[in-house]
This record gives sequence, C-alpha cells and structure tokens, in this order.
Amino acid sequence: MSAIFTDHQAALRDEVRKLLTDGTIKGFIGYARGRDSYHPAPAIVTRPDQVDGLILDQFCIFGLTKYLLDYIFEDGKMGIVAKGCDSLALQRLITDHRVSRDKVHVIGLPCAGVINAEKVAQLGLGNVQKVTDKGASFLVEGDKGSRELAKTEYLWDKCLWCEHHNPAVADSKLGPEVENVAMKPRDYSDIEAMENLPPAEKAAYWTRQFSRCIRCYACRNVCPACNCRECVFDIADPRWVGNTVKLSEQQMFHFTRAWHVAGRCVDCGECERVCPMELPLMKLQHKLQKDIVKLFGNPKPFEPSEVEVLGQFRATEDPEEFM
Amino acid sequence: MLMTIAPDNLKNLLDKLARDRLLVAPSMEDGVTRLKPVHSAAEIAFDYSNTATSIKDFLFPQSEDLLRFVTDGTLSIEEIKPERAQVAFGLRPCDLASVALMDKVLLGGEFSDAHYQTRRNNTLLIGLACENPADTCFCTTYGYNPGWAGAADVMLYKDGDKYLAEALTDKGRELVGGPGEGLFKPADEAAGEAVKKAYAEKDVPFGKEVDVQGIDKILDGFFYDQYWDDISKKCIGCGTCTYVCPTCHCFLLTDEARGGQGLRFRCWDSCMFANYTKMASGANPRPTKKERVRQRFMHKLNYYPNRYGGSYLCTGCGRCVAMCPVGLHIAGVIKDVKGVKAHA
Amino acid sequence: MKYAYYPGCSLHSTATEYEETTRTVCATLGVELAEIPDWNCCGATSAHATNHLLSLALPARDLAKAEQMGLDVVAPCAACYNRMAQTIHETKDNEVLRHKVSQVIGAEYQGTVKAKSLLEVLAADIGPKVVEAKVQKPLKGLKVAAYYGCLLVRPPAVTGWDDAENPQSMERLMTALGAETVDWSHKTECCGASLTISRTDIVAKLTHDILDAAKAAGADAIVCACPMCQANLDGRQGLVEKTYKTQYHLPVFYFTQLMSLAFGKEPYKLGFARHSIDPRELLHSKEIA
Amino acid sequence: MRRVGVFVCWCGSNIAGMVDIEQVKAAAAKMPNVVYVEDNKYTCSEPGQAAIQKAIKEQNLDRVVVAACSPRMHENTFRRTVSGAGLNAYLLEIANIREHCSWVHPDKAAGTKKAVDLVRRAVYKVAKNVPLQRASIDVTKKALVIGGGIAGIQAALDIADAGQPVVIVEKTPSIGGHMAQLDKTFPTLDCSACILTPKMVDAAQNQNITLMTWSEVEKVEGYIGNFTVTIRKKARHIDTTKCTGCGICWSKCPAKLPSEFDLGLGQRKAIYVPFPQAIPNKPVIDEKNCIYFKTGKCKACQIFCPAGAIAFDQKDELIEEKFGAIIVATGYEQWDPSPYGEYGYGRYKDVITGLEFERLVNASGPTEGKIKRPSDGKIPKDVVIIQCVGSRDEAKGIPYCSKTCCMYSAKHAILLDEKIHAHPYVFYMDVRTPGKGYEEFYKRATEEHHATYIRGRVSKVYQKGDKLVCLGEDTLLGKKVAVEADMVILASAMVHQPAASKLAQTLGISYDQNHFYTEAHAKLRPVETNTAGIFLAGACQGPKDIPETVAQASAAASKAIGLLSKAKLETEPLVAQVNEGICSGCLWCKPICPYKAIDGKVIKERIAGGKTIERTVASVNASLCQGCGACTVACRTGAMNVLGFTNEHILAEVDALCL
Amino acid sequence: MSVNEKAAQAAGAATGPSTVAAATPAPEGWEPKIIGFACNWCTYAGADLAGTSRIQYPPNIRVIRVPCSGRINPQFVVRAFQRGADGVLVAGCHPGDCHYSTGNYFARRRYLLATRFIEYLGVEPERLEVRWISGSEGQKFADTVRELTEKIRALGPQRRLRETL
Repeated sequence: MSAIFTDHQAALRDEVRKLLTDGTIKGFIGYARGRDSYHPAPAIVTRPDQVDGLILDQFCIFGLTKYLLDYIFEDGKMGIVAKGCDSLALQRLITDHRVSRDKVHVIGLPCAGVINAEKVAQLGLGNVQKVTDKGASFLVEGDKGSRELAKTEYLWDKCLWCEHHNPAVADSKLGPEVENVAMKPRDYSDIEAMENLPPAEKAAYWTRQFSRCIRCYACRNVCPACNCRECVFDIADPRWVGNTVKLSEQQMFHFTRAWHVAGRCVDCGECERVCPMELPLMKLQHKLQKDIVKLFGNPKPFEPSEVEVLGQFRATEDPEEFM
Repeated sequence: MLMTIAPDNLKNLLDKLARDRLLVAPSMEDGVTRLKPVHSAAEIAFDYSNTATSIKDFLFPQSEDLLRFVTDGTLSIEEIKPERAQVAFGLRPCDLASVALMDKVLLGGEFSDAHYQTRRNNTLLIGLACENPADTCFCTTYGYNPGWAGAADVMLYKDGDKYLAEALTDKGRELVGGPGEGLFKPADEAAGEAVKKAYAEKDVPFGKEVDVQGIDKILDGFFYDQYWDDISKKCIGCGTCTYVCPTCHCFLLTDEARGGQGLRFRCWDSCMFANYTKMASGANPRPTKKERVRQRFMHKLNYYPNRYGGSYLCTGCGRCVAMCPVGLHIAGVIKDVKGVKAHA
Repeated sequence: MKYAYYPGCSLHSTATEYEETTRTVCATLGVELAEIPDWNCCGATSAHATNHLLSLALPARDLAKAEQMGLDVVAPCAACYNRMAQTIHETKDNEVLRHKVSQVIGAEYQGTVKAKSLLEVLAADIGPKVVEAKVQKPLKGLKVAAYYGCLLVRPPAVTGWDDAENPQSMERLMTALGAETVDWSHKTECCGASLTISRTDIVAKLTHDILDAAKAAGADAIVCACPMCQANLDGRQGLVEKTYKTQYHLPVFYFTQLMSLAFGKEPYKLGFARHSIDPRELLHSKEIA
Repeated sequence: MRRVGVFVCWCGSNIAGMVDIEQVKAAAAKMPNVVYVEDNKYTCSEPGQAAIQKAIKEQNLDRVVVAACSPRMHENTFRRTVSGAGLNAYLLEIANIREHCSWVHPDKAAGTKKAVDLVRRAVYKVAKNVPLQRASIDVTKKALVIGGGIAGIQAALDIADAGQPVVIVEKTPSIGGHMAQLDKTFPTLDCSACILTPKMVDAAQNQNITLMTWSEVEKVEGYIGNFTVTIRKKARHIDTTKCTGCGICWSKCPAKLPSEFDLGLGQRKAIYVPFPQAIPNKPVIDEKNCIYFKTGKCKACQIFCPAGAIAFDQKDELIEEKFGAIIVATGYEQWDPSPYGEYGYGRYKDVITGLEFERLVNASGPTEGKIKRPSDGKIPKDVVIIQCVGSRDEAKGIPYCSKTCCMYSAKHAILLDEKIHAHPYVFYMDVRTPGKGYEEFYKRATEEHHATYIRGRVSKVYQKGDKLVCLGEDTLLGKKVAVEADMVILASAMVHQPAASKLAQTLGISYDQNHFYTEAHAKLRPVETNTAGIFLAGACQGPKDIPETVAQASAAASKAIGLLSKAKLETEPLVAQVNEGICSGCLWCKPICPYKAIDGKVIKERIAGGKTIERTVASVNASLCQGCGACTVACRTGAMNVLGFTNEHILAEVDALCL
Repeated sequence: MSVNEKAAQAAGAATGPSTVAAATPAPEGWEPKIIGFACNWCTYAGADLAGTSRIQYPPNIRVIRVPCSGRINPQFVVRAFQRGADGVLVAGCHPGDCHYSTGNYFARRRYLLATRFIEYLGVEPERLEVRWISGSEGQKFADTVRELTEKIRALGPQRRLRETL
C-alpha cells in the first residue's frame, strides 16, 4: 500500500481550495517548497490563489500544529495537515486547553515514515523528482541519480518506533490508513548507557552539549508542549533563568525546559531536529519518559491524556524511596 | 608579499599561538563544526565549508561581562576589560566581510564600543579562502567572493599541498615575522596571484540565483506591502537567524546583584523575539510577527545601507538559509521582493 | 483441547481405575492428554511440612517440563493439583523466589503455564452441557453425595475456580449425567488422607463424620475426585464401621467412573472390582449396570 | 528601598549563650534594606514587643524581621505586635535562630555564622512581602444535615438549640436510622427506642429544624458559608398536609412485602411507615410494589383514606436551598456475611446477623420480642455468637475492627440469658472493651450470665438434624470444639453505605479505601473534612457506637455553630493567587488541588490591534484554598503563586542562603 | 583548567571546559553548604523538635520553610545548586500524613522523577536528598542532616551547576 505523500498532493490542494472557497476555513497550514527539494517549508495560505504553492512530499517532517496558537483569538477555523505524530501534538494543544478542537479542520495524512532529508541530501541525488515506496525501502529518484534507501536507515528515528502512523484526530483523511506497526521497538538503551556513566562523565557530556547552545529558543518555539501564553524564560520577575550563555544558566535553561515538558512531551523530536547546534535534546526527554514508564507504570507517557503524569499519584502503588 | 606555508608548519604555528593566547578555530564536536576555542591544532577541522557559528562570537560575544560593582554601603565599580589576546583561524570570506560591517556600527561614527574595540585590537584574524562554497552560500550576491580577504590580518588560500599566505595588516606581518618566523616561505608572486584570482572567480551557484541589486530602493516603498503578512506567518519567532548571523548585533544590558556584589553584562538580543520591543508598560510597538520579520529584513537591506552608505548588512554566509527551521531567510526574501516588484 | 497430563503416583498405582476412566472420559470429550515425560513426585503431603523451597521445587520441575511442552497441566489428583497451583500462586509475583526455584531444579521455571484439576477441566472448561450431550445411559435414580475434600477448592486464593465452602461443579456434572445429588454439610471436610497409615484413629473419626453426613443426607454413594479421598473413604469404611459400630456400605466412586458409565462404557472396564465397598450391587439395584 | 528593622532576641541565654548577638547585629546592619537593628533579652515579652512597636514608629520601619524562636511558636504573636503599630501583619518574617540554631549547634562561631545566614534569609524574604488582607465572605445561616440517624438528629438538635436553622435530609421515610432498629443499648441496657424516640420527636417539633425524609441530596455547589444544595424530594404519594397518620391505609393495603426495617424478618405493605414510632408518622407508597402502580387497579388506600391524602400523581421534586455548613451523618450498613460460605448465612435460616437478632428481640419486631428461631419458631436453647464476621479479615476486604461487635455480642449474650435462659457461646478473636463501663459489662455477660467465651474462630457451621453444628477451635485449650446450637448469630461488620463514594463525589470530600469519609486530620481535625464547611458525624467516618456517635455529632454541630455564628467569614490571606496576565488557562493546576479551589474562568482582554478577546484563566476560590501550594509547581509559567510563599520569596531565600 | 579554558571563560565565550572540573580539591576551610526545604507541618516541626530536644547536628544546613512538600518546585533545587549549594534536602510529611492530604504524594512523584533527572545531568545523586520527616522525628531530622553533611563533605564542593557571578 502506497503511503507516498506526493500521491495525495493534488487531492490536498483540491480539498484546501474547496475549504477556503466555501468558507469552512479561513486559512490553511501546510507545506511549500523550501530552499531545495529536501527542505519543504511550512506555508500558511489564506487565498485560493496560493493553494497551488502547497506541496506534499516524503520530506514533510515539520510539525505544523504549533502555528494554531497564532489563530486562537481569531474568528473562524484554520485548516491543517497532520500526520500521526502531528495529531499527538494537536492533542497536546487540545488537552492543554490551548487550542479548541472545533476551531481546527484537520486533514489527516496517514504516514509510513518520513525520510530524513539531512541524510539523503548528502547522497548527491540532485533535485528529487520522485519517491516510490518499495516496502522496506524508498526509491528516491533525483535529477542526478537515484537510490533505493532502506527505511530502517533513512527514515527519521522517531518514524522507526512510531506507533501512530494514522492521525488520531482528523476531519478527513488523505488516502487509506497504513498498517500501524512500529518498525522497531522503542528502546532506551542509549539512555541506559548514559545512566551508567559515572557522574563526572555525565557532567562532561552535558557540559559539552549545553556549552554549544546559543539560546535561540527554536527548541521551545517549535515544541507543541511548550505552549504557554508567556514562557517562563521570557518573564523578568522572578527571573528563573538568566539570559547569559554561561554554562550554569544554560543548564538551568535546559533542565527547566525538559522538566516543564516532563510527562507532556509527545515525542515528536522537533526540538532536536530544529536545533541549529544539534543538541541531543531528546536524550533529556527520553530519560524522563523512560523513568515515567518505570516509576508510574504509564506505558505511553507521550500520548496526551486527561490527567498529566505529574498531576496525579497513586498513594500506595507509587514507589516509595524517601522513607 | 605572498608566501606559502606547509600544512605541518601551519599546525606548528597554531600550536605555538595557542600557548599564550586563545586560539579560536573551526572544530568539529558532536557533528557540528563551529568556531570554538581549541587547545591545539589537532582539534582543528581543516576540511569544512563554513562554521555553524561566526567570528562574531569572539569579537562581540553572546554574553559579555562589562563591569562589577559592590554596594556594601558604598559603591565601587570595577571595569572588566577583555584583554586576553586571541587568534581566530580559519575565517571564511563571509565572516571576514562581516567584521568590516560590524566595525562600521560599533567603531564608526562618534562613539565606539570600548569592549568591541579592545577585542578587535586583541584579536588576530586568519582567513581561509573557500574551496567548496556550500549550496547555501551566496557571498557573490554582495560582491564578495570565495577569496575575499576583508578584515583578515593574514589570508590563507589552500593551494594543492600547501597554503598560499598573504599578510594584509601590520598585525599580520608581525605574525609572519614573529611567531611565524621560519615557517613561511616566499611564494612565486605570479602563481600566487593566479591562485587568488581563481578563488575570487570561483563559482558560487546560489549567489548567482540571488540578485540584490537595487533592493534597498525597492524596499523604500515596500514597508506596508502585503508580502510581510504572507511570509511572516511561518516564522516561529526563534532567534536562530539572528544568533548565527555574523552581522546581527542587537544586545541587552542587564545588572545582576546579590549580597552586595553586582555584575553588569550584556547579551545578544533578537528582534525576532516577541518581547524584544516590549516596554515596561506592556505596550509593544512590534506586536506581531509581521512587524518583527519586516524589521529584520528592512534593517539588513534598507536601513543599514541607508545609514552606513552602500553595503548591506549581510555577507551571504548562508547560515540562516541553512538553519532557519522554516526556510524563512534573507536570500529568499531578496528573490521574493524582487519578484513581487517585477510583477507589481 | 490438549493438556500436559500429570498422573502423579496414585494414578499409576492404587488408583488405576481413576486413570483408566480419566483417559476414557477425556477421549470421549476430545481432551487430549500428553503425559509429562520424566515427571516426579509433587511432594504432597510431606514436602511442605519439611522444607518450603522443596515443596515448591518439586511441582515446579514438573511445571517447567510442561512449559517446554507449551501446555497447561491437568492433574486428576487433588493433592497434586493443589501443590502445583500453590507453586504457581506463590511464585507468580515473586521473581526472586521463581529464580531460586529455578536454581534448585536446574532448569528455568518461568511460570507461564496453568495447573488445573481434572474436575475443573471437565466441569468448568468442557461444561455440563457438552457432557450431557454425550450421555447414553443416564444414571437415573442414583443419589450421590459429591465430595471434594479439602484440597480441590481450597484455599480460594490458590484455586478459585469454584466456591470454596459450597462448591457445585461436581453436582452440576452429576446432574448432567442424570444422577441426583444431595445437599450435605461435609463435602469439603478433610478425610485425613495424610494420616491414613500413621493415625488411623483420626482417620476413622474424620471419615466417620463424612460418611455419617452423607448417609444422613440420604446419599446412595459418595463421588469424589481424589485418589486419597477415595482410598480413605472406601478403604477405611470397614475400620469406621468397626470402630463406631455402624453400617454404611456407601460405595465411593471417582466421578470419572460415573461419567464413563453414563457415556455407555462397559461397567466391567471401569475398575469397580477394585473397590473395597463393591458398588456393583448398588448399580444393579438402580438398574444402571 | 524598604526600611527593614531587625530585632535579635537573646531569649535569655537560650540564644545569646550560643550565638554572638553583636556579630549578628553587625552583619544584619549591612544587609540590603536594613535600616535599624536592635537586640532584646526577651523579644516576645511585653517590653520586647513594645520596643518593636516603638521602633516601627520612630524609625518609620515598613518591614520587620524578628530573629528569635520558631515561627511556629511566635509568628502570630509578632504579627499582632506589628499590626498593633500600624503595620500590616504580613510584613513580618521570623528568623528561627533558636530551635534551628542555638539549641542544636554547640560551636558558637559556626552557630553565629548560621544565625547570620538565617537572618539574611528573613531580610531577603521580607523585602518581597506585601501587605495582605483577610478577605471576608458572607455566611448563609442555615445548616444541612445529611442523614437522620442518631448522629444527624443529635447534630441538628444542637445546632437548632444554638438558634440556627437546620434541614435534615433523610433518604428513608423516617428519621431514626439504625438506632431505631436496636433493642437495648450497651452498657446500660436501656431501651434504644426509649432514648431515641424522644429525640426524634424533639427534632420534629423544633422550630429550627426542617425534616426532609424520603429525600436525597442530588447536587452540591459553592463553598464554605455558601453552599447551594439541590435536594430530591422523592414522591411520597401522600399529601402530608392532609395525612393524619391514622394507619387505615396500610391496614387496607393488600400488597405484602418483606420489611426493610425488620430486615426481611417481618412484613410491611406497599403503603407503609417503616416502624410504628416513625417520624414523620406519615406513610409512603412503594411505587415498585404498589398494585395500583403496577396494574392501574386497586386504590384501596385512597378509597379508605378518611383525609383524602393519597396523591398517586405526586412527582419527585427538586428543591434548591442555600446552606452555610453541611454535616454528613450518613451512617453505616451491616455487612452481608454471605461471603463466609462456611457459616451458611443465607443457606441456614437460623444463622442470622446481629442486627437481625436486634429485631427478633425487639418488642416491636416481627416476633414481638420473643426470641424464636426463624426456621421453626422454636425457642433456642444453645446460641452461638461468632464475632469478627468480616471485620479484621483482609481476605473479606474488611481489614479494620468494627469496634461495636464485642460489646453488642456481650449484650446479645446477656439478653439471651435474661430473656429465654438460653446458653450463649461466643467465639471471639479478642474482646475489646475500651469504653466507660464496657469491661464491666463484658464481665457481667461471662460471670452473671454464664456466657461461654471461646477464643477461636469457627471453621464451619452445618446442619445436623435441627441443630447447627459449629466446628471451631478453642485456641486457649488447643482443642477442636463442636457446639451444637439452635441458632447462630453472626456479629457482622459495620461497613460504609453503598452510595458513600457517590455522595463523597457530590460533596467533594474524600473517602478512605474502606469508603468511610476521611477527616481533615486523623488526630487534630477529626470532625472536619478537607472541604471547608463540611463536617462529619457518626459511623460514616468509621465504625462507632452510640455514645461516640453522639459525641462526634455534637462536636460537628459545634463546628457548624461556630461557623454559622459569624456574620462574615474571614479567610486566611496566605492562599494561592493567579497572575491572570500570564496564565495560559491550561488548568493542569486544577486536578492537583485537594480542595477543589481551582476552576477556570473566562476573562475579557484587549489585545494588540484593539480587539477584545475572551480567554480562560485559572481562578482560585480563596475561601476553599488552604494555601498548600502544590498547584504552583504544576504551573510552568509561574502564573500560580501562593501568597506569603511566592516563587519570588523562595528564590530570594535561596539567593540569600547561598551567599 | 588550562590556559585556554580560562581564557575562554574570561572571554565570556559560550564554551565550557571539556574536561571535568570535579577533580579540583576543596578549598581550605570549605564547609558544605546545604539548603533544606521543609514543609511547615512536619519537617519544620521536626527540626523544631530537634531544637527543643537539644539534639545536635552539623550547622551546615539552612532551612527554608514552605507550606508543604508539594510546594517545593524542583527548579528551586536546581537554583540552589546554581547559586552554590553543595547539597539540598527536600523534606515533608510521611505519605498519608500530609496536612493538605495529598501534597506529599505529588511531591513524591515529582522527586522520583527529578532526582533521577538531576543525577542524569551529572550531579552526584548524594547531593539531593528527599526524606519524609514527621513532626515527631527530631532525631531523624538531625540524623538526616548529619548523614547528608558527611556525604557531601566526602564529595567536596558542588561545581557541576554552580555559577560564577
């Protein structure tokens, strides 16, 4: 079964055009071509004449849902295209009472995985013309060559263990649902390896990482769980985290950011992906996830639920270590 | 005078320099090549297209302590001077060009920024011409090129198995004559000039796509254009573009005091942040992304050339092109604006 | 339906009639029995009084073998069943203990299979409806007291498949066979099996109470699901009658014997001749056999 | 710039002996905002307090730090001191340099250093203090009592006596509760009805008490002082204004049913009063079993009613009323001992529960007080009483002791001997008699009434002829015993009302794993709940006997009276507060609040461009909030704060202590 | 710290030392600095009881009083480390004893996660102690402080998260 996004591009444009024309939505959040064929960029269109700029291809990774926050106080609905992972992000915004479901028209996009453009761009295939699903691999044909790329190697990591191939929230769907199985089990072995390091080595590792941070806040701004009206890092009094890039503040910043999304992270990995300094930010979230699974018996902490993991307790079953 | 230096000698020279000053050079760590302090030449990456961060980090650091004060009943102030000598190696032409643009802002005119001045004086800039411009590079758009030496004290050009070197300033000549003594060899001038010319004429494909000619004038009447509405929608308001940009220079002054000890420092600020222009009253003259996005590009392509005469506040380093999470970058804006205008 | 079959020592010795009729009934009802190879003693009733770990390890070894077969275990003997169920229960949420047990038996015991008594399989899993459909010769007019003994349905946390105080599964089976059952008080009392050799005085008292209650309730016979119980109630009846100067003459059946009979099997193949209290007279009088 | 005064206390030699006061003073003088430092021998003494007041006035102080003993000791004292000098009481901080310093650190130098740090903490904190005002809220001067048993009746009478109006809501047709079912009461053996019915009559006649029987609480909204309660008044099908309670209707009704009041041992009609002394003495029609309601025919009651009071078309009514306080007195149920298959309850007619025995022995019960076996009406000779049936048996899901069974079993033993000279055998695990006259009462049962107490459990009860054989063990003798009894009484556990958890959810109070309501503090606030303004009385909070129930009812009543006697309620200002400007309205703070003090509210706001928008923000009900601050940690942006312990405060304290 | 790293810091550059600083010995006369967060109803009362009972313990702890352990934001803990605390004690009522009935249960969840997370970032786990100490456990308070002080004394100064102003 083909889950090639490009196959649904025409249908998407038709649907968006119709929705914009009949007034169902007043704008649509989708993708347009970016700087090259590997880097589609988000695009927000409000007029039918812009619709032909919308694209869908196998590199459309960017999670768009956070843009909805720009429209919460406006009248009318926004349309959005959402993959399974994006729909979790949308659920995050909805359960956080930041976005109201009835103000969003979701075009769901069943997804068998998104190709990691950063890896493919290195292969010198030139302008990508066509991507075909070959089951265990994608055939990527560019104007300078073509390659069959094993999914296990060339998809984004999160796509490999994804169990949400089909959007959980959708008003309509592009194409049939795809089989909802993870290509490999989610494993936290890298986290365990880190846990087993002595404190000094952990410290050295994180010092190296956090030293690189430029405090651009791209991680925060792209994160669907970082959806506060006013971010704690922007509040001057009290100042929880200083705005210098001294190591201690960088650490406070990253501790606080990770902590604030603990149990709320939907595991979209966007923070790590957009980080211009390539900080391994998901190593923080995966640590928290792993512990939540173990400590509180919550097998899928990345699925938004009615009660936050840290907003509940089990009086007798929660581990007792502080006696 | 053109010279050559063998790679091993270059490494020896850098090792020597690292002993008594801060050596800043491209270095790869966790997959990211950026300019960072290194202990020795062994840590330096010589094979890279451009660094993730620019020379700005060391001439105009992201946060910089300015003065200390004590308020223990009395008030005493101690100025902090960045007196440590530093040498920056491996600067690409775009960064070398950016220093000249920054100089205009921070050193030109009636006042000069004392900290910047000190660092500028204390820093030796060693440039390295570009062998393989990246597909995000567009320095030629602004008239720079892969061999552009700009503010370099010493400029190096990789030439086969050695480097062609040119000392361009007194500081540069001191290096060659001082620590570099015996490591440089005279070069064949004609051959050297040919190498330089080859670098200057190197093809920068993306640069060809982006034509900035006359955009400052077009933008004079573009402030209220619908275009800003359309493109700003996708901005996520992070500071990536401004922080990786070698020419963005906005900053924020802060005092912090505890227990009678205080510190005044400045750190970069970004016009892309929502609270950048937020006033104490809560009012914000740039309340939406539209005003903020417009500000950044107007500043680079219109206000700066208007104020400082001619050059744009961009050197085509391509960092924002590569790193903007949503593909909203200056090259695209230039293309768009000119395209929009053409169709207007 | 296929089970790992654990006969235990009795079914291969003193209770061959139980084994034979078990196999007959299972074959009739499509229950396949695969005997556990190289099975060992379940440890009842002395191991748990001697060494706790031993009492778990003995059944665990048999269970581990069943795990290798990938089958749940069925044990016709109530004592065997009880020890196995107890082992599973104790090691279920105790990884440490399970590990210890595995060390003792020198094989990995994971706790993945269930242990069931034969009665549970036939009465709960197969069910009286299916049984009733197979009946060819209803046991009309036979009034039985269903006797479970102490190990089959107790303790409830370990067994849990029938009411521990007033179990009904055997009654339902017997009714399905066409027999009549009596409501009586001693169906889960202990018969004293473990003391059958050492303290005959106690055995006599306990069996007397049971026989007495069954008789008082108007039963023609007792039906049981345990070779120990059968041996005591049947084999010690003489002693009881002598000690208490009473006359019961209550035949004690295995429930599988009655099932086989009702399924139309020939009576002479059901091992009645081995009983101390010969039931054939009763069966003749009711015109059942 | 603040003007902080620091007052360092010597506490005689308690502090001064171990902390160098002069050094502390010198250090304090250099701290930011500190303009005045003074030491006193005893700051809490009259002169010490006067010195603070004097300094506030003369030095124009706007904040005060007292470095002395624990704030748990004298915070209120010094709050009064500063407010006496015209300063807001909350502009005070205490540095605990006694309990946390001079008393525990023998090294004077280190102790002094720490004292300085502790003073600095207080100085930094007090700079962030702002004046706080106690808010006041109105109180509706009326109490609601849920449950019309002895607890509810007692609480209502006490409140009514204090001059406040009370409404009793009782779900059955009559008030009286379980106590009305009892025959005699221990340890005095006076008749339950004789002491209960006068109280029932009092309640009915008291001008301040409104009885709402055959009614249930449906919905509760609001908060302390201001509850709005919706009460479902179930259709009685009787016009109570006309009915005289003459009883003709129920004598004519042809439908006979087992009586709930007699636990099925006796019968009632479809139109009935549950028991003769019922209050109100007005019947209800049992819709489910009334022949008219089932078939549309009969109407015998209507035909014979001389007052014309039968109203078949009556419908349930929903009544909304406001209350200032609520007392929950919903009582208990007796546990159904069927899960003990070995005792044969339900199988053997003569195995009965303790409460059933009460009905058998009661003069107005189904046997008119003659103790007869339910099976054949014979008078029993030997009776076995089994204690702890359910109670103290985790396997049956009742881990607790039901507290009353030892005593009522002793009572049953006495009654059996007294009334019919039967021989009682009591199987027990322990006999627990902690109460005035209780041990003596138990002794009477054994000594004067020759009850045989056997320490051990009964393993089985079975029928043998017309006897019930009780097999058990006498653990003191180490022997098995078998008692052939004519009747067996099971002292079954007291358990929660079946709908206890539902009512708890309606009220917003919590309940424990046994579904008994949870008091606010097991030791210090035993009649309050965590929801301010809701109090507990009687067995709904845990098994209790009558004297204890009455005591708790009066305690709950006095709490309610105290609340209702106030014109306005003052609320503690140290509660949570929302900064609406930065609140995102995610409301993740809401599920964390144990007091249900947080809810969303919609505010209007002008945004850039002049547009007015509506958005939801968290809102704290200051009358419900107790100021624990658990919500603040759930608030990522810091919009939620606790006054007096704000983020700003704590961060400043950390800064101060880390210097 | 090498010349270059010192220089890098002096230059204010966004660079941390890539080697580990923890090996540096404790300065002369260094005493562990421990910040305690104590709930008003149990632990603060327990510390008071230690005082009234004259149970002695090291003077290295300074207690901040909060209403409930549920009030203690883990960010306070990290802030204390940042400001130079060598150890932090977070303490409240025993589960089931919370004055506000549930605050410590939330605290327990938060700190089960936060202790692990702070350790993951390279802080020695011994530096953050979470304990339930009731109002009657003056001795336990003193013992806890003593043990914590000794553990931290053995570890030396906390440099991992400490800032330099």
